[in-house]
Amino acid sequence: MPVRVIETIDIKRLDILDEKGNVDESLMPALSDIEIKGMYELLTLSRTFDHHALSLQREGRMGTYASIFGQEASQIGSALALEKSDWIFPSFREMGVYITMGYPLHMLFQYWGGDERGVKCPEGLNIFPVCVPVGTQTPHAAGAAMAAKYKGDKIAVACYFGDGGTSEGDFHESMNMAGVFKLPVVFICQNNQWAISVPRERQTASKTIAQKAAAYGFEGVQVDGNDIFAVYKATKEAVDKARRGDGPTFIECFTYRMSDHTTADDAARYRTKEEVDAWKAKDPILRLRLFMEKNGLWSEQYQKEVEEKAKTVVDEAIRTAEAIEHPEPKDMFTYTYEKLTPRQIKEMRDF
Amino acid sequence: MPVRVIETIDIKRLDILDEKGNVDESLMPALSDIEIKGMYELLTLSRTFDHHALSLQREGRMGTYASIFGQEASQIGSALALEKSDWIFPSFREMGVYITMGYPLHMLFQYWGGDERGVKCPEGLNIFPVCVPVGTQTPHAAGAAMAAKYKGDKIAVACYFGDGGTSEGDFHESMNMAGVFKLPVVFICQNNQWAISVPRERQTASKTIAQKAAAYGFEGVQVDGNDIFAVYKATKEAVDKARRGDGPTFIECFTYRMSDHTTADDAARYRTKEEVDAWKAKDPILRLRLFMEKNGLWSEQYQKEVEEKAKTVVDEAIRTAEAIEHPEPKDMFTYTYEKLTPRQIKEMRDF
Amino acid sequence: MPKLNMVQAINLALREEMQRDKNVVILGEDVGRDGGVFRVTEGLLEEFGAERVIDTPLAESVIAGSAIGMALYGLKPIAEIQFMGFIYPAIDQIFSHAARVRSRSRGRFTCPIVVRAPYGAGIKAPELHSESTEALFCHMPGVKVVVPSSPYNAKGLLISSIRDPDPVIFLESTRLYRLIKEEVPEGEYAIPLGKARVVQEGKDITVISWGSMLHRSLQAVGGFDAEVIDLMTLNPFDEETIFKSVKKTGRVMIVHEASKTGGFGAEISATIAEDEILYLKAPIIRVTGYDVVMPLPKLEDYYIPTVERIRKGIEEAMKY
Amino acid sequence: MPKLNMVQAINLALREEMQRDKNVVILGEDVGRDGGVFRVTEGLLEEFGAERVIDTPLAESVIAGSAIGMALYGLKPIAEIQFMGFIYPAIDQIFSHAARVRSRSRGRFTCPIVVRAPYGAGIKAPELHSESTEALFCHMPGVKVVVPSSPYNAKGLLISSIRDPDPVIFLESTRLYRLIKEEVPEGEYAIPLGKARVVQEGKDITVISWGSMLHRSLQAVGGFDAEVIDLMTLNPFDEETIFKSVKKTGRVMIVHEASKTGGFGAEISATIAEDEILYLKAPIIRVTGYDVVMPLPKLEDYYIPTVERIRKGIEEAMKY
Ligand SMILES: Cc1ncc(C[n+]2csc(CCOP(=O)(O)OP(=O)(O)O)c2C)c(N)n1
Ligand SMILES: Cc1ncc(C[n+]2csc(CCOP(=O)(O)OP(=O)(O)O)c2C)c(N)n1
Ligand SMILES: [Mg+2]
Ligand SMILES: [Mg+2]
Repeated sequence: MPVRVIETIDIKRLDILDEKGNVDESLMPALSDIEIKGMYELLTLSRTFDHHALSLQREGRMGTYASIFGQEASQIGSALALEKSDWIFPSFREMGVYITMGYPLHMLFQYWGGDERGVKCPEGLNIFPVCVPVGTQTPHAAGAAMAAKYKGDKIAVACYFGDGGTSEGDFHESMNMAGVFKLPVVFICQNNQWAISVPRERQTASKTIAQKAAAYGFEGVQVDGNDIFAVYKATKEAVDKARRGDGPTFIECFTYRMSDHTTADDAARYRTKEEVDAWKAKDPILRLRLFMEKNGLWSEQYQKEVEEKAKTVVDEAIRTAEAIEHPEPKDMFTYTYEKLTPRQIKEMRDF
Repeated sequence: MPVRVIETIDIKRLDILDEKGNVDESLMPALSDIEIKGMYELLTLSRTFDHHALSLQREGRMGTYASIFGQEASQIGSALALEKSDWIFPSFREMGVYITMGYPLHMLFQYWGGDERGVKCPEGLNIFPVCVPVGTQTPHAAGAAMAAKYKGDKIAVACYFGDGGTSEGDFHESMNMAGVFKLPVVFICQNNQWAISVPRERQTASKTIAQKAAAYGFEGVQVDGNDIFAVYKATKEAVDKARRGDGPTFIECFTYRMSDHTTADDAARYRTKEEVDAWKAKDPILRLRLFMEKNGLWSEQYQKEVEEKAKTVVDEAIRTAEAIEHPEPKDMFTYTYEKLTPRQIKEMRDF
Repeated sequence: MPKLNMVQAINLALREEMQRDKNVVILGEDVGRDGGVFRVTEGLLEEFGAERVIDTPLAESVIAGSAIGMALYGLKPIAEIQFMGFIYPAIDQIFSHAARVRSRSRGRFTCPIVVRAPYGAGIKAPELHSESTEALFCHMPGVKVVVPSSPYNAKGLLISSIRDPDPVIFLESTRLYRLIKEEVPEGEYAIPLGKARVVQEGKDITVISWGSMLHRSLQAVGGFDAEVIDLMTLNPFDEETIFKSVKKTGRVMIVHEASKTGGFGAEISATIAEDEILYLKAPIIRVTGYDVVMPLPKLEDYYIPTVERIRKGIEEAMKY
Repeated sequence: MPKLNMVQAINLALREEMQRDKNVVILGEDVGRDGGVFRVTEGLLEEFGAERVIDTPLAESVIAGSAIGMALYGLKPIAEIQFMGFIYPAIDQIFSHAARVRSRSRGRFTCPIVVRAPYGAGIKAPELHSESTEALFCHMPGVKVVVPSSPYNAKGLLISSIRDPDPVIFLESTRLYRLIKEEVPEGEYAIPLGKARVVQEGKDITVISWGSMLHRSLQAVGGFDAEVIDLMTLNPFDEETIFKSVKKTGRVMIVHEASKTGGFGAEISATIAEDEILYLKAPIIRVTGYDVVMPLPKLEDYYIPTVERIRKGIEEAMKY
């Protein structure tokens, strides 16, 4: 159809740190050595947390768990761009975000152990509890952003979800809402190439996920999600833009789920070892280490210290979590409504 | 962010027949004089139907009605590109589509009079009943297309909805499904600039509605929805593509709702007379008449004949509709399930 | 005192609560410039501005879901769903989130939203404009359900619903919107949630109803010494008032517009059959809509319980 | 005859029906390559190909909605919702369309879909993986609801559901999936929808249950002369079998896992209180989940009705 072009949309991709540890200096965000080391330590801590969580689950000491292995840079890089006063709406695979924001580690173990109290977010942080139904947290992000805008609070709202999450109607409705009202939301999609057994290209036919933002009239960008500098930079710019009142941004973090979907899953049923192996070389922690090595920020000794510290912290968190008393059966009534209903009062007599 | 462009999407617009009745010959579809006259007659018939429906409603002889005034070219132009064997999933504002497909007119009056039997689609046509909940027909179109594909039927599925309908989650999920499975669906959005009182630019922030298709990896195109040649051409190409197995297309018909939203609405509360007046000059029937006049296909006499014929047909349909016996109260039980339930059998004793 | 219809009474409640508390905001389809398709929000955009009376895109799930997000952030959003038949796309947000926010976060976050929706048949509207599926929402712990039956109690119950710290589904009978006018005081008065109202005392039979069916019930009880209860809040519902009445009358009839099977009448009946059966002299009668897909206008009047059907129900119970 | 668990029995029913009828197709999240998260569809992709065992994008509304579209076109789609807690986004399609297609089109179009979903608590899964809100679907005329309690009846009921000309919600207890093995014949046998099953005869009390709670009920009745009914189809439900039993025993207890208020136990109780009250010797007891947000695994066992609570219910009824 030889016709007039009335709109052209370019989808961009940001890469800074490559697999060999080299950076594109022109794009490199201003980060001090201490900040870079902080990144490395958070990456290590998160991975340590993750490995321990998987072990606990295997030992029957914890319930079903969704590993973040491979996605640490997407989570920590983006969370580092946020302030504690910002609001965060995670899905269920964002332990790295929680950890980066300073969420008490033992509470995360407690939550995955099947105890609601683990996601009672401490005052001073605004992280909404783990959201199990895929995509359904996106409207909350839009709403909180609308409220913040109305109240004149200069905060940003970060909303996390996966590639699969973009297929849900809620994602669409929320993106659209954010576009119409120019809301201060940063939508962060961790495209880890899989939604349980469904590969990215069977999830949606669009070439990139970033281009979905075109449907809502705001910017979408793809970043290398295993490149913590790129993730950090893209998120920081989006957060700043949100605070300035310039509306929402969509960020596709192109990454990979190295683990099974959850501990209840067996990824070997639907994907090849070769595919997983190919992604090993792209590991987000490895490449930061290579970068640090090249820049004199890394040594064997430092590595040992970082690992040991992480292990100590995680072990301590597990001890704390496991020492917490079992919730009272009556607790299941207490938070249904502000006050117990007459019927609940009768029902509680069973305990 | 100075970064690599990884995808570029162009949104195109098709115009053939302008307001003065001139056509872009290079784009003009091959249509015989008889076909063009057929278009004009259908446009006139549809508008006549519409005016009479509005009168009937005012006189209390019919229920709430959603006028198609101004959108005739979008409806008739697109429906003319379909075969009777194709499947059609309308919303509630597609009387022009029904009429074009040869749906019995009296049944349309019957339906708007509050009688289900009016949308019992006659055999030989595959038009799903009027769909009241906005956007919810889109999944059916995807499903029917999937079934047709599985059965190897070389048909197309046409799915109609409004600009407002694109905000619903179902629209998104269905577009995505159609993209992933390359389904033979033509999504036809009548962007009539309003969803009740919400103007197009408050419905979504994207510059065009056509560009929403970019999110799903298939082509979206905008056409002048008051230009029956453009609508016909775009739909025909999309339908042919669907039949060829080359997947879905999204067509935005850029048009205008000249009436109130429905007979229960008062558009004067939320839009200006000036805006409505500006669209009068763009009338789809007027411009086709000017074209026909220029090409010797139109005369006062012809106009009189066409109008009279339309009036006769519509009057006859109204007579037929009004002569239909009132449905039996028991009818409300009959079609809940294939067989009555024991409880329904008891309940029916009331009648 | 001004005589108001239900539209005006609800409008007044909204206006006053918005004046009182800056955190109260309204969102929904056509609630702003158009003042709502039933004019319930008329004039509010002009008074409170587009940041507090928000015309949203056409998308019920994000209407409910963004209301939840606002509530988490400290606002008191009132979401309008244009007709109850269009609340189904929002059910996931209401059930999976609104109902669970408090419990999930052990009280750190709460969800004080009101979801208003016109409900019920009787205005000869198109398909899905006549739903009365209030029972669905009564089966989701964490959600409250309120159905006013008159302008006066609509205002008082809405004020309580807005101030309630938990999510409330507030259903407004389209048929009642302009049917009755009554004196509605200006200014604050709250009718507590969870309490029923004895509309008329009587000794022979307890007739329990709500919303639009209350009026038909009142028309039908003439000639009987019936105690008529307006339930007003369906979840959590006022067992105490019901039990007291049943103990007195020994006969019960429940009247609702929703279809019978799984309607909220079942819960009331079952509650009585569990706790007060020894006081019963007669079967517990339910007069309800039929177990059919809600018909289009031509058959609508046959679907809705009529005064005659309600009378027959009473007569049936009175045989015992 | 092979002994199968419920997963295997359902898999067998699917396989046989797909072999029998080319119009039977399966769609849902992870139903293909992965064989379903519970392995219910294991091996079907290999046998029937990707056009009949369709891995969909992650979007429940279009899973249900496209199944409807397929059914209109003449297929017999079986849609899997991965867990019942994720059926809520599909409720609009089920209620607004599946339930109404036949009525709306006066029979020109019909909607023979089956929506399968694992339901219920007891496997210590994450939030929203333990829902048992079957009652919601019983309040929508046009929809049928089936809940099997054993491998044998799961197969027979699923065959009937697939062949049924109307939409069926088919709920499979996650706890039962691998708990029981029993003999399940190969080949065709259909257990009719709408019929309950008297699992055990008795004279003193009628215990009505379905799905996973049937087993706890059976464990609890030991020592009582109880008649135990497995309802199997909840909507439309088998009043006749219930009435017959109640007439004999004069006592009724209903056991379900869903929370009490508005649960399907209410409908059964209300039906009895309306039609058979004169035969009752005792209050109608409901032993159910509590009226709370379904707790996470640590408290899950306290939520689910225990054998002890069920026994207490019987003892309570037997006092009369
Ligand atoms: C509404 C809903 N449907 C289904 C599920 C089951 N489920 C849990 S995670 C998941 C896949 C999610 O994929 P994606 O969004 O890509 O996130 P990822 O798991 O890759 O982090 C599915 C289907 C769910 N939790 N919620
Ligand atoms: C799910 C749903 N929500 C709300 C409505 C009420 N309603 C009917 S039409 C309409 C606006 C539709 O706008 P659009 O999609 O642009 O179609 P148009 O009316 O302009 O043809 C609304 C809000 C509805 N029918 N369905
Ligand atoms: Mg993923
Ligand atoms: Mg429109």
